[in-house]
Amino acid sequence: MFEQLNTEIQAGDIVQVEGPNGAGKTSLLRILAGLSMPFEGKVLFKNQSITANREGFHQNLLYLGHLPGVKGEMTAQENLEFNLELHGLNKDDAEQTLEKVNLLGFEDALASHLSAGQHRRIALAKLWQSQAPIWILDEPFTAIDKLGVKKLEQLFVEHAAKGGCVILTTHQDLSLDPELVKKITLTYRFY
Amino acid sequence: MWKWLHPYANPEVTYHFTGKLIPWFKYLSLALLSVGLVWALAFAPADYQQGDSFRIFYIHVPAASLSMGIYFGMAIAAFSSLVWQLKLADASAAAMAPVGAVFTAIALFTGAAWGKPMWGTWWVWDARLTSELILLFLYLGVIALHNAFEDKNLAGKAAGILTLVGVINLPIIKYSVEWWNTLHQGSTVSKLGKPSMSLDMLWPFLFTFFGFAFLVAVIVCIRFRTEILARNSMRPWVKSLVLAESK
Amino acid sequence: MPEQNPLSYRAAFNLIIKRDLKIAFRHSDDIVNPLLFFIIVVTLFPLGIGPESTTLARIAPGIIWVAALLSTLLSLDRLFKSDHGDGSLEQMLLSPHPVFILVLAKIIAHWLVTGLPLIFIAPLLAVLLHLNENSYGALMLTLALGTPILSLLGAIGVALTVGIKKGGVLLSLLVLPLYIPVLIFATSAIDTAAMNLPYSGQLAIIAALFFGSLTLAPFAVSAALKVSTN
Amino acid sequence: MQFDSISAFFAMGGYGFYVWLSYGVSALLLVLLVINSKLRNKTIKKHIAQKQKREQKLRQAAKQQAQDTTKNIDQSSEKTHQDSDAKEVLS
Repeated sequence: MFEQLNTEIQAGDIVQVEGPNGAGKTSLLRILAGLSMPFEGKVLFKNQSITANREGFHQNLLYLGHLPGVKGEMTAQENLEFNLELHGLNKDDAEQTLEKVNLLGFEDALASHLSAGQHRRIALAKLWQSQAPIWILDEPFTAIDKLGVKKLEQLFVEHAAKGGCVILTTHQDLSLDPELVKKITLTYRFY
Repeated sequence: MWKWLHPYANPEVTYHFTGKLIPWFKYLSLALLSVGLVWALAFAPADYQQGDSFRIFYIHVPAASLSMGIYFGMAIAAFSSLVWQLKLADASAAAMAPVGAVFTAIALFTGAAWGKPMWGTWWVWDARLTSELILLFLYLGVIALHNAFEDKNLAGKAAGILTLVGVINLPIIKYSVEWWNTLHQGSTVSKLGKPSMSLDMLWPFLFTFFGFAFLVAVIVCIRFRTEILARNSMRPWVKSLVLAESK
Repeated sequence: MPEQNPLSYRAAFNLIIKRDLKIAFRHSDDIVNPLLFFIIVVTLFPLGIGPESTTLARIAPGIIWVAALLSTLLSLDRLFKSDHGDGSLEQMLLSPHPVFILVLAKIIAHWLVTGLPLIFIAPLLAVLLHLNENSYGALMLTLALGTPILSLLGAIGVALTVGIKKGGVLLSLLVLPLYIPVLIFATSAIDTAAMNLPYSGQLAIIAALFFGSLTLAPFAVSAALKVSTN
Repeated sequence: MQFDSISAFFAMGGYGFYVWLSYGVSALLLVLLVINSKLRNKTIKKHIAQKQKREQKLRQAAKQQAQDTTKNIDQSSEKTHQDSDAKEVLS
């Protein structure tokens, strides 16, 4: 896996982590989010180790992994409301937010009846309400259509302009201005 | 505060250091065990009540106390690994678990073989045997959890948590089993207790006890070194060491 | 950017309990199946041992408690498994709340849907087993104090095995030895009650075990979950 | 010596079977444990040596490729192993 990575990510950055399968993109994002422990080295947030100030860091973090974290037993709206509340956000606007991710009419459908793309959109919906400055998104565009991708990219730019930062992996090329996007490239080494 | 530990927290230094310790432990253990076992089998007096079956005592009791001791050692290692993130402590706990399990098995087996002539049956729900059996389950749980994880670092952490939970539970289990045993006394005739030992019984006991203890040290060192190699297989020092040895 | 307003501990606790109960009731066979298992295991014993009432009465406390242990073990799987499988566990671990609060809420929700029904159904089964009349109070009290311990200790085992593919059998190996003290003191309390003797001593020990595991288990579970999601 | 003869020593006052069984099984278990520990040590070393050989082959293949194509794409083969520090500063 990757070795010798030393970067600083600042407010307003959109960072794309690139690399072939198995290079450790997901591992890197999980380490950055504090889910995995790096074998060596550490992650600092505001010059403080993220494990030392876990709650403070997580207040500033929104992470979306491969799995959408949507419960089949709850409706789309209930899922979003729970997610919002868990992160200390207002749940009253959940309905409008669902509309923004094109789930109008599916609010009361049990998530188990919805498709994978719809699950991902439920998970992504909280981006629209998130006030956390750091977004870490692992393949946010999987199962999302072209229009949805455009909307998300627009959202990332707005978020960065407001002083947030976005760290993401994707197999698709971002259609954003290359000036805006920083890249971290991981290479796979067998030895 | 943990500065003095620093050189030993380096895997390479520890690997070579334990390598130097092994021969010392080995010869000490061999000497103590050969003297102790011959003494225990041939020269120690027979117990006036239990006769020569008492000679099982010289392995049963050392094995039983070492099986408990190794578990506590594992718990200390697990604690330091979780609190101070000492990766070597993880490796040492992993090295101790199988050794502890074998000694628990020995204590159980010798207990049963001693019980047969004393109680007339191989197994009696005696307090000490029962808690030894539960200790074996705890060991097997730790070993099984260790084997269930691919990533040995994660395995060490998970097994460490389980060991700590177990060590908190161990006194409670021991107490509850003893209490349960006195409650249902009826069946047991005599317990495998330590009789007031005369000196000519104490000396061979001490010899076998320390002989087994150093044997534990030897085996744990061997396994510990294996664990260190397995966890550091990507390190240059391990590579050159393996290269040098294979030539 | 504005700091967001984190939920208070109690609000986070309530949020998780409400969610877990909602999911449990919509997936109600998860509640019903362990309960049916409990009933079936208990009814198998008279068939295997014979219907003689004195024998049954003698072993009734042990049977009910062992069946309770096994049915708790059976239901433990759903405590973290589905949340781990669909990624919601990650989201919870990444929320700005202390993990032990969330874990405690999940364990209590689990006990409400699996432990509590056992307490209600146990007297019925005690009738089937001809349990001594004096023992009913002790049975209910030991179950009320003891089943939360089973959920708390069991949660440690599930948290350790949730990332492992075939964790089911391993779970029982890890958890059952830890259940032994509860089993010993609970059945002895019931036996003592049958003899019309005071059993407050045993009950006090079970209560101590309960408070001990209530304070320590959530931390062990949080540590174990961090390892399992790594 | 507590025993008058060798046969008395083996008989152990009638408890011979249990005494020798205990000592025998204990010795067997300990010998097995020692053998297992030593074997594990050997297999791990063999494993590491094997892996190293494969790495060497890969490294050579990479070098060959670098020589064949004048463009030196794969620079990573030159890199030596250094301690990693995946350090990331967010602010």
